[in-house]
Amino acid sequence: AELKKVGLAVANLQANFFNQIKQSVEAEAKKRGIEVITVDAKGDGPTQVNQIQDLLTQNIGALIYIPAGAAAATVPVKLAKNAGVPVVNVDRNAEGAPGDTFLATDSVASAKNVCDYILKQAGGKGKMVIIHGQKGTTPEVDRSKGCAESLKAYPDVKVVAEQYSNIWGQDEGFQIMQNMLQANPDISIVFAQADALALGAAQAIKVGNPSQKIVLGGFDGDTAALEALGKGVFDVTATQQTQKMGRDAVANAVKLAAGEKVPPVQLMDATLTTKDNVAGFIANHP
Amino acid sequence: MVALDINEQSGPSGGWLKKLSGATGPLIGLLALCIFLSISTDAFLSLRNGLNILDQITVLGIMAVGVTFVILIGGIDLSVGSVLALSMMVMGWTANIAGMPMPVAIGFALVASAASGLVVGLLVTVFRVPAFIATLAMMSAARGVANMITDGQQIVGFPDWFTMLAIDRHFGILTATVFLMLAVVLAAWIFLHFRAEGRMLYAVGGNPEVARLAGINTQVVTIGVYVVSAILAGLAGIVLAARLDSVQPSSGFGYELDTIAAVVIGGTSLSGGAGGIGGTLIGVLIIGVLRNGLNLLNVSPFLQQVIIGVVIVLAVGAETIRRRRA
Amino acid sequence: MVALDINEQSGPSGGWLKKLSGATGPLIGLLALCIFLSISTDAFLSLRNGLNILDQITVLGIMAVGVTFVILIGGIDLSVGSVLALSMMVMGWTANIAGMPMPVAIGFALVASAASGLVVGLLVTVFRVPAFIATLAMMSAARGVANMITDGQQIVGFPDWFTMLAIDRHFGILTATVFLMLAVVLAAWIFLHFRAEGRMLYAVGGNPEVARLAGINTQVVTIGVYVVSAILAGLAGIVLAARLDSVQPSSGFGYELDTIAAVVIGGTSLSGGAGGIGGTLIGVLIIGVLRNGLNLLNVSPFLQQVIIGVVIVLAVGAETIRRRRA
Amino acid sequence: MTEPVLSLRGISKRYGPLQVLKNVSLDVYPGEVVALLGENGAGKSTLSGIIAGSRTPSEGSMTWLGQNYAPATPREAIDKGVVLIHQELQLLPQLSIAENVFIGRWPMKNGVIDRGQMVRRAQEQLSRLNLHIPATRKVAGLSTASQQLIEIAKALALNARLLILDEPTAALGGTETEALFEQVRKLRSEGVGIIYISHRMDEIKRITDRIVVLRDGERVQEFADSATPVRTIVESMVGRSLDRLFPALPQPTDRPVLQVSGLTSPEGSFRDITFEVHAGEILGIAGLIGAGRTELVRAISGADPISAGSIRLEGEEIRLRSPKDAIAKGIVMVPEDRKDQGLVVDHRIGENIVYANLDKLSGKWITARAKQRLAQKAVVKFGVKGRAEQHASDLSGGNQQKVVIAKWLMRDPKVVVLDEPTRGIDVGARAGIYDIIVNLAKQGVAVIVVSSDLEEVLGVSNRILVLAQGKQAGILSREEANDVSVMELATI
Ligand SMILES: Nc1ncnc2c1ncn2[C@@H]1O[C@H](COP(=O)(O)OP(=O)(O)OP(=O)(O)O)[C@@H](O)[C@H]1O
Ligand SMILES: Nc1ncnc2c1ncn2[C@@H]1O[C@H](COP(=O)(O)OP(=O)(O)OP(=O)(O)O)[C@@H](O)[C@H]1O
Ligand SMILES: [Mg+2]
Ligand SMILES: [Mg+2]
Repeated sequence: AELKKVGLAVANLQANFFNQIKQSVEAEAKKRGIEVITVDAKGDGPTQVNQIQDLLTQNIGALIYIPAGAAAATVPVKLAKNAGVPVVNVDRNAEGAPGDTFLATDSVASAKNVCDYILKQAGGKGKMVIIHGQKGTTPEVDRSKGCAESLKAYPDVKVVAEQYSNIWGQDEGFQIMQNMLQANPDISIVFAQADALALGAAQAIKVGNPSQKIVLGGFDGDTAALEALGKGVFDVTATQQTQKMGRDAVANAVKLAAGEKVPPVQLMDATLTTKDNVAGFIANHP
Repeated sequence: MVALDINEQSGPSGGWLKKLSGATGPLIGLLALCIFLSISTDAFLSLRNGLNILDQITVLGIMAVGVTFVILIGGIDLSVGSVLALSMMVMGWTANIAGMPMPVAIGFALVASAASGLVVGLLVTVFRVPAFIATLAMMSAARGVANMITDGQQIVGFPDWFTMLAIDRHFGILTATVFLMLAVVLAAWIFLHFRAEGRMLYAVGGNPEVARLAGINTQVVTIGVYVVSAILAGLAGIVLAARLDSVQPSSGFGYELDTIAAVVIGGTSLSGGAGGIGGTLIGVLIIGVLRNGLNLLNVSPFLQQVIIGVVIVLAVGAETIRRRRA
Repeated sequence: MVALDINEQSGPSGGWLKKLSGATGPLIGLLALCIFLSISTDAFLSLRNGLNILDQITVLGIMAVGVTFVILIGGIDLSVGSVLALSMMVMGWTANIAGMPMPVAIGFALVASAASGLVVGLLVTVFRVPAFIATLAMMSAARGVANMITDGQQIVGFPDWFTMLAIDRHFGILTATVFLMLAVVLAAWIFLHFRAEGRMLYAVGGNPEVARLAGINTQVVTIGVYVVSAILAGLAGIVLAARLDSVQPSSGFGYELDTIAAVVIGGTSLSGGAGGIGGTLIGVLIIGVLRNGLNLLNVSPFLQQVIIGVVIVLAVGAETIRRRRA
Repeated sequence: MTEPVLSLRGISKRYGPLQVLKNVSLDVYPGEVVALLGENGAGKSTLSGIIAGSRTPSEGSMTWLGQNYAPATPREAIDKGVVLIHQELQLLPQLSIAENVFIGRWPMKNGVIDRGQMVRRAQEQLSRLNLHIPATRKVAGLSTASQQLIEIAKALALNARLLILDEPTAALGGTETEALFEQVRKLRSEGVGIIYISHRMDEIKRITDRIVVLRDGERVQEFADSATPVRTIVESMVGRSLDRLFPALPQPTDRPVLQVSGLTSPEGSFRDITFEVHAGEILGIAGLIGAGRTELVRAISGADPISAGSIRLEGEEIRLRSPKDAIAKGIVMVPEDRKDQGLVVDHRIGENIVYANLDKLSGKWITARAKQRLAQKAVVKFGVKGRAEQHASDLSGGNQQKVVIAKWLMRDPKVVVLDEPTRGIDVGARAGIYDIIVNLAKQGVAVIVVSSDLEEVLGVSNRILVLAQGKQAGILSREEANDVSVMELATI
């Protein structure tokens, strides 16, 4: 059937990454003349189940589902399938109840790229700290895994401290970094698992004003962060292709609604972004 | 002669409406909301959507009953969201990691919840820590323990019969979890109205010193109320686990304010001694219907936050204006 | 003449400690915490870390002053976190999108904050909406508006002089923002102790009816207090913007409970009429030192939550036990 | 004659359907003390409130020094020099005495509060009333009597031209009352107009120049001469003849019900108290304010702990850890402060009566009808002017007090303790309460009555225990007891 109405369940609009996807989905759908109903779970899984119930009540033709909570819940997909509505999972997928297709960044590989870059920049040695995302969440686990792989090749780099954020927030990044610098004044490498954390950490470094150069890597490619990267506030990030994700999500929803077959997993790269190539991304976010 | 246990707030006359203890304003608000939504969206006024709303308020409804008790005695409970998470994680761990049968796991979860309620109750009565602080501390601590059980990981996959409790609509209407919520509400209403122990809550909330001099053991009442509130939060956690077929330690974050809002919108006074379960049910429904309706109306998420704020004020402010007129 | 009251003879004596109005327990807790951290980590006891802690508590400290006023008059303010975000977004939008000069942007931000405080104040006084509900509604609505300003996007990059306010340590010690916080605290302390308007807050919080009969305009006092609390929350937002060199609508989420906790830990009574700024400063420091220390000790985040809960209870419970002994 | 300071013309006040004041007119001249008398609920406090700007009249007008006068807020009235000492204490317990005395009008210097001056001037006011407490002390924890004196000091500090005292002596003992009267006389000689409200007839006769009687909100009579016989005044107040205040006491049995020996409180507010009360006996407890009477009876009824001594009930030693224990054993107390300890004032009368009887209903279903029956029975039996479903806060003080007594007597107790049972209660209702007390004794109950009103203790007691500064000064039999012998013991 032709897709007239699509439901978009967002995990948390307060996170720039999700907000970009949302805007891209809405833009793409508008172009195609499809109505989008957007709901925001504010990070709460149960709220999202409620919202998906409400979406299904409105006879949507397909569901674009960005799961909230530490990991994806299975129930929304089950509910949608029961109602005969195809599901496009974005960013996270639930074991046991996957969506009809799954669009995501290959977080492990991209995190490895970021860490490779900062470790090389630092000359392959020195003291490193990691500012993790919210402990136990899929992105946190994957990005930790990718960076750990990279670290294997650099035995001279010593990870001296690791701290976790609760809401991936900028002020958390600031505070954590400030305390880390306090405890270990001689660190030279920082991996912050999200751009917001990296921006906070960069500010803390600016405030602390250490004598050595500190290489700082982030992740996500948030719009604001890319601008900061261009100004040299921090060194590298992995730009996730949020615009493409949004466009692809709509395209896949249209195909699924028409009964076409699509691959169950579609991973895309996050492009390693530095001062050299950032201009293009700022002008035109992928 | 007029019945005695009519509402605690206004005049002596009046029928069943008065049983709602000062919640007439919110009730009018709820009805207005429903009428508005029925007219402006097709999807709202249908059996299916009604049942959805009931499903959606079970967790809030069960917690709100416990919090009503707490607020009636003049206390406050900020720990319910965290205790809910603790209960979920204890249940998940016992069932899926320790491998014990579900009923045992549920039992453990409720015991863990009761224990946190007991700690709060003792802090409030014996150590005279203000309830706000004691439950705020428990909110932090219970969340920490919930996280530590699996190092922040979720646990997925429970027996089919368990998840079916939240899905199977018996007689095509009520799921077991909705039925459970209704039973809890009814039991609480009967308890508050017709049992001596229930009236004790009003006495303690009205004036603890008067209650103590009247031979009521206020400490036992207080501890009991916090334990019951925690057990109901734990029960809500189990319902949520059935609904999500998974448990995760970040569940229930921020629920405490939602729950208190529902109770207060329903006319229970934060200073204690006045209010009741009928009002709380209305408060819970207002929040449930509002969220459902805003989604059906396709209101943008950010605008939803503004509207929710406005409606909450209207629901409570209407009651004031109604009373001033009277 | 027979002496009237034995206990009433205990005199006016007692030194500066008394000025902390019930915060002696928390003060002891703070000292104990500092001693423990000095022994167990090298990094804690240094000028630089001390200054870091001061930096880290500026936002909380400024907000806590306003919330102290609110709690002193027997109210509560759950909207400060959202008002902070609203102020940030108004400032960011005015400066970077509308392109006006920074001082104008800051002015607009403070006016927007004051307006939300005014709305809360009017709801509480004229429409008799309980403060808990009025500020809860404002918490939701202000957050929604903050989000709508840029459709949820953050705004990055302010003039250098602005961000330097949070970075430049004048005389090698205090940044302008820390200085601002200290100035706010001092001004509030003087206001509460020495100005008639300050004492009115105690009167209104102690018993609004008594205050009214004594000729105090309780409505004006109440509205004024909510406006000041909102302005200070807005000011905290500007400080946070300088500190982060960016603004985002999700800022300040959950700060309301932290702030209230700091105030109550500092000995200000939630029922109003007792407490003060000295205690609030101690409460803010306890929270700041605790977070800093737990990070320096590299305690896992989950265990941190448990420890924070326990320390909060100990800080407040110690005061109770101290009083019982006395 | 000079101009009146204040004239009321046709003042009426309605609360919904309830007409509280009907067409009341009154003139007050400078330098006179007008007594405003009436039963509980006659409208005295309402009228005071209207004059002082805390309530607005439904009809009628007032003039102040010949000018039209319609204060919208208490502030306006205070600024004109109209000062009301409220019947209920209006103090802020968390603030110092000095700050309370000057509340809202703290002396300022250079934009800040002049604490030195404030404390000094407050201290002066306190010493005028013979109250020797540092003005820097917090009000919290002071005895009711001290608080009442501070309330008076607050008014004295205002330089009033019209002072209204609404039952200022209800919580005061003899010496404090004297100090107050001295100040009243002084103000009168300075030309201040004074309205004096009290239920104590002896005071009225001593201090007032003119008596105005209100009944059911109407001004029924005026006595220009304070030498009018009390009986005449009382008859005009209650609208019927009242032949006697105190009923005849029954002969007590010789069966001891309550035996107290060596009772001592942990804080030392009473020490080594030994007495017994027999079935059918009324034991009065007298003493100056602060003598420890309230503490003693609170300990006997389980509200406060004891550090030494024993209590025996019908020969058996009992240990009381809480009021609950005492109530279960049949010892009940009517506390001295009905608003803070006796009633949940925001709740219904019926609920309040039920609260004291919950243990009897515990484990059973409380039906509306059962509650209603219990409450209505109590209301009727003790002559409460009100219905079970009314809120306690809507009743006058006397009727509230009857509710407190009623809620306990529904339990058929063995020992009844009444602490200041007629504080703030009119003569008519007072006689009713004395009847209740004596009837209890007739039924074989052991009764203890604590009172600061000497006439009252002498009138209803078979024997009187006198306390002085926490120590037992002696026990007087009915024959030995008179005002002189009691006061001698009390001031040891
Ligand atoms: N706010 C109110 N609403 C309704 N009725 C009221 C209110 N305030 C007072 N009343 C009623 O008005 C009447 C007069 O009360 P008031 O307090 O003036 O009596 P009073 O003469 O001072 O009695 P007392 O000697 O007990 O102090 C009483 O019947 C009381 O119940
Ligand atoms: N809440 C309290 N805190 C501290 N001291 C108190 C308190 N209540 C009473 N006291 C003190 O205990 C002593 C005994 O007071 P108590 O009230 O027993 O006297 P009383 O003889 O009953 O006088 P009254 O007529 O005022 O009730 C007094 O010195 C009083 O100040
Ligand atoms: Mg009166
Ligand atoms: Mg006494």
